[in-house]
Amino acid sequence: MTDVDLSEAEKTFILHSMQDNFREDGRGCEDFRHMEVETGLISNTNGSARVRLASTDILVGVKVQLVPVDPNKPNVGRIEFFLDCSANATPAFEGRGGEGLASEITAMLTRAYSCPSAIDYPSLCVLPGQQCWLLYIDVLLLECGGNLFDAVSIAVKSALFNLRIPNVTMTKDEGGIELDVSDDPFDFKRLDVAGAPIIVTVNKIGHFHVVDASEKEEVCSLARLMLGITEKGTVTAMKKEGSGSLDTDSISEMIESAKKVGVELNKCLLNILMTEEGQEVKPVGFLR
Amino acid sequence: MAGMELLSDQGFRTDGRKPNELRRIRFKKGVFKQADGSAYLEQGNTKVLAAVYGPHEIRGGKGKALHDQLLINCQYSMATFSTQDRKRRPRGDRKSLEMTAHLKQTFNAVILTELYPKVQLDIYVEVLQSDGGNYCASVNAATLALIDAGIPMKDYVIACSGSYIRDTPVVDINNLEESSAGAEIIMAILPRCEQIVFIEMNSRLHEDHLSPVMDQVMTGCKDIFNILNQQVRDELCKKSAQDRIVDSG
Amino acid sequence: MATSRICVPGQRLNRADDKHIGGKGTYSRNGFIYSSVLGYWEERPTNDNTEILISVHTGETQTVIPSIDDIVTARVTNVNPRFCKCEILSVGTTPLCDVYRGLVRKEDVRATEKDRVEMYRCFRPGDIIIARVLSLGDAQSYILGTAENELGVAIGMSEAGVSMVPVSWCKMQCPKTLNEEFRKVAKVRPEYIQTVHQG
Amino acid sequence: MPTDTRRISGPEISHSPYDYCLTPPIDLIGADKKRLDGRLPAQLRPLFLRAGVISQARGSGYIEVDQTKVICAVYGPREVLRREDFSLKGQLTCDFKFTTFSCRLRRQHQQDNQEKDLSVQLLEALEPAVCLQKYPKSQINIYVTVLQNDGSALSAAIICASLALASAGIEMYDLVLASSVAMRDALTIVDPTEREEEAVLNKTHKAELNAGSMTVAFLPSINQVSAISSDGEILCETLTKSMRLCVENCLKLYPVLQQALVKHRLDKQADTS
Repeated sequence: MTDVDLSEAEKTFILHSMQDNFREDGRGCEDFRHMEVETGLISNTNGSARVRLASTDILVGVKVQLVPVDPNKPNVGRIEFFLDCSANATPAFEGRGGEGLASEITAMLTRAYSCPSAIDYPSLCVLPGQQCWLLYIDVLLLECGGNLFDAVSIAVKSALFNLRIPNVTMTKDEGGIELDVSDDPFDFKRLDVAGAPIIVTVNKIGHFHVVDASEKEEVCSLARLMLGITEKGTVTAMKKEGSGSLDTDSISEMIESAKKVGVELNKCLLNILMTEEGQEVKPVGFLR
Repeated sequence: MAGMELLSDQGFRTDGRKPNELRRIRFKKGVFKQADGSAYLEQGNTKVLAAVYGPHEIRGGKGKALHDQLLINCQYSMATFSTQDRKRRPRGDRKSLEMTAHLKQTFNAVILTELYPKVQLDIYVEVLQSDGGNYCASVNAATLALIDAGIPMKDYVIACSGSYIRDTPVVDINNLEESSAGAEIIMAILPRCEQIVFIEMNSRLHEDHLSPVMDQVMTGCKDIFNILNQQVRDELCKKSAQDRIVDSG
Repeated sequence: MATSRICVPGQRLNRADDKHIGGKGTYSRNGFIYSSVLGYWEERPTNDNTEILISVHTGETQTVIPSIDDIVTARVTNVNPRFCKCEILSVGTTPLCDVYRGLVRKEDVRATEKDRVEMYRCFRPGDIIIARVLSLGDAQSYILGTAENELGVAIGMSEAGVSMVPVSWCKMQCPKTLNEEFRKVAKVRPEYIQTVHQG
Repeated sequence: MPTDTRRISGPEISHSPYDYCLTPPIDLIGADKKRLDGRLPAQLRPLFLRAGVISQARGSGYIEVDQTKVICAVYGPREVLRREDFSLKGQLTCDFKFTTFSCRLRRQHQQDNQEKDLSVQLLEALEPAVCLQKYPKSQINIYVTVLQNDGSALSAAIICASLALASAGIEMYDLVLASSVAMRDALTIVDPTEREEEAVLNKTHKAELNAGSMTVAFLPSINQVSAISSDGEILCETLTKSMRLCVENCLKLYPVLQQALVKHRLDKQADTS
């Protein structure tokens, strides 16, 4: 992560105010910061979204490509995550500086999306046993202001919601079956993202379990639990991070709190995406 | 591109522009809080983000420091989804390394480097969507980011591209025009003193045609300059007016 | 019984009250003393017989790393007018499993006339020196000092390649050529010599 | 690109023949309430532990959980050589590698994404247990190699690494134990084998909510969980229940690890005297 140096006094300040149930910005433990979601900004992609959570800025582009199926799973499509930490976020990411963080986030995303109900994998299969869609989900990290995992997962889900997969027509040829990808921009199908998880990170700061930690709060927290939560409240992946350890009771409390927040977040996000879609507004992107 | 006329008989280009017409330019300075200066710029469908960090202490090895001037460090990278076909790597390939070197040269010529000896300035450019003229958009965005960061410069650096299609010089070419034969000329200039800091041409062009194209590109650069300068000034006026209200209030 | 005295990391050893204090190889948490290494449990009264010191001995060479105020033995590798670089070979009497880089700065060589120190008249590459760790230093090396009578060059090689004999606090003589060379000579403590011989 | 026309170029990508034999969905427990290898759902596999198997390393450990075999070496504390990696606090590095022949499908020599992820998880599990502040400016390197993988490789690796760290004489707050479970619907099986792990992740019908696996690393004397991770879609309640089950199983393994260490200590003493 980016360098945030906090003195012991500053850490103590955050910890003490947490005891009085005040976070540095006045939020409660289960409150998120202000978030902006926008979809369809990059016309070169099949689906794109930008999420700005306080100063965390994430841009996701999804491109689809026809590839041969994985022989082990002949009836489903595939997805692949790639995350690039742009040096715009911090000079520490220059060159290969952000690769460690990038691989951590992609690993978590891959795990969260690896369960079969995350997205409608069978619908991504074009010709069973032969061709399927491969979704390249490319994430660009433009600015870090804490809670990257959650913001990235929200952006990914929004981009998948925005995804427009061109329709494919199949014609039987003497050589086999010929696939013809439609180049009409209005001839497409959408992807069902109802089951897609959102990662919720619960930080343990002092004795409190805090979601959507700012960068400063992240420095104060010794251990955090990340969970991929679906709209139904199921957990698709879990991981503990940080140098500290947790007792079993607080883990179960953290899971509960993540579930509560995650379900709510999923609902809100889908609502917002639906309304945005209905309004047919032109994306403003970075010009705002 | 058979069957596709880059310049129609009526004198219009594929995207409906006239030969000497620029694409729409929109930009915003200061899009990021953490960077010392940042800017977002759209030139038609080419979208670029630039961030400037510094001047700060030399990072990694004092050996790189220049004893009498500022060290300018650039990184050009393209989002993997920015191009029509997905890119495998955002940076590190030959083309982006070349672009990084070009940017470095360009800004070395315009920043008053002797004011900051032994320190470093980072210019990071990220192409979000590419539709021709990546270098030009990058230079223009970085110039705005430098202005946002308050780095002393001799002048704006403005870059623009041009080509020669059907006996007509055209300006600010898009991806389609870039990729379908024809020569491409890229120039970065200091618009007020009309100095060229960077020029590149690829493919073949008859000597006689060179100067009309260069003139056209030069005009393009100046047009871009006027657009950028106007908005930068307006914003500054607005801001200082606000500050005055705050001060007096 | 030997087995019962072996303890593993995290094993609770005793209550940490005013009678018992934790020593080497232990840590205390929530009012208890726990073992932090695999080794033998030992309880010994402290010198004034008021408390019992509980420690865990690994029984073999401890895993040591240099820490502030340790006396270390080091080999000089590089000398220049401002400082000399060396490799720390052992801490106290325990040899290190891996060498650590150390640095003796010019002003830390001796306690008096610091500004008149000439590094080449104090250390030469290949010398074995005894020094004290002054600070953990930077990313590169530990900062060592020899500003005590007992610290400085313990074994110096002459130009003829022979181990020299100290003749004064600032000179050593080569037994072969009888040449005298300048060194910051350590007055090695007798007990230290003994342990070196044993090792 | 110039191509050699005289040579018949093979296909660009090749697949193992095992890729094409689709594994039919298996039942985790048969009619006799027993698992494929004859265990009961809550039955752990026999465990073999030994410390001090690699003489060059400062500390080492070997673990066998039936067919899962893992070896681990610990080096250090040693000086951090690269300036960029410097930190005043001690550092722990973990390197998790499956040998090329350890799994059903051949693994590459280079660390792949899964192995990188497992390295990070291993580090997460061990870091809270090591007294890193006692090793300023130094680095402790842990290398874990899975010789054969038959499920629960991560938990075996954690136990093995904790054994190796303790045998290296590294100061630790506590030993680390680990245990895995796999779930499908209402059924929970402990210490899953590779086939069982795979079976729960390839769930057959969408309606199932519970299908996944989970690994917990536990510090027994501090009574804290140092790492927890899960895969697959699981209900929150099941997650909490499985976590407690894992902790219980960890405690069952605690005496085994203690004994292995005591034995190692005694063996060493016998060697020196």
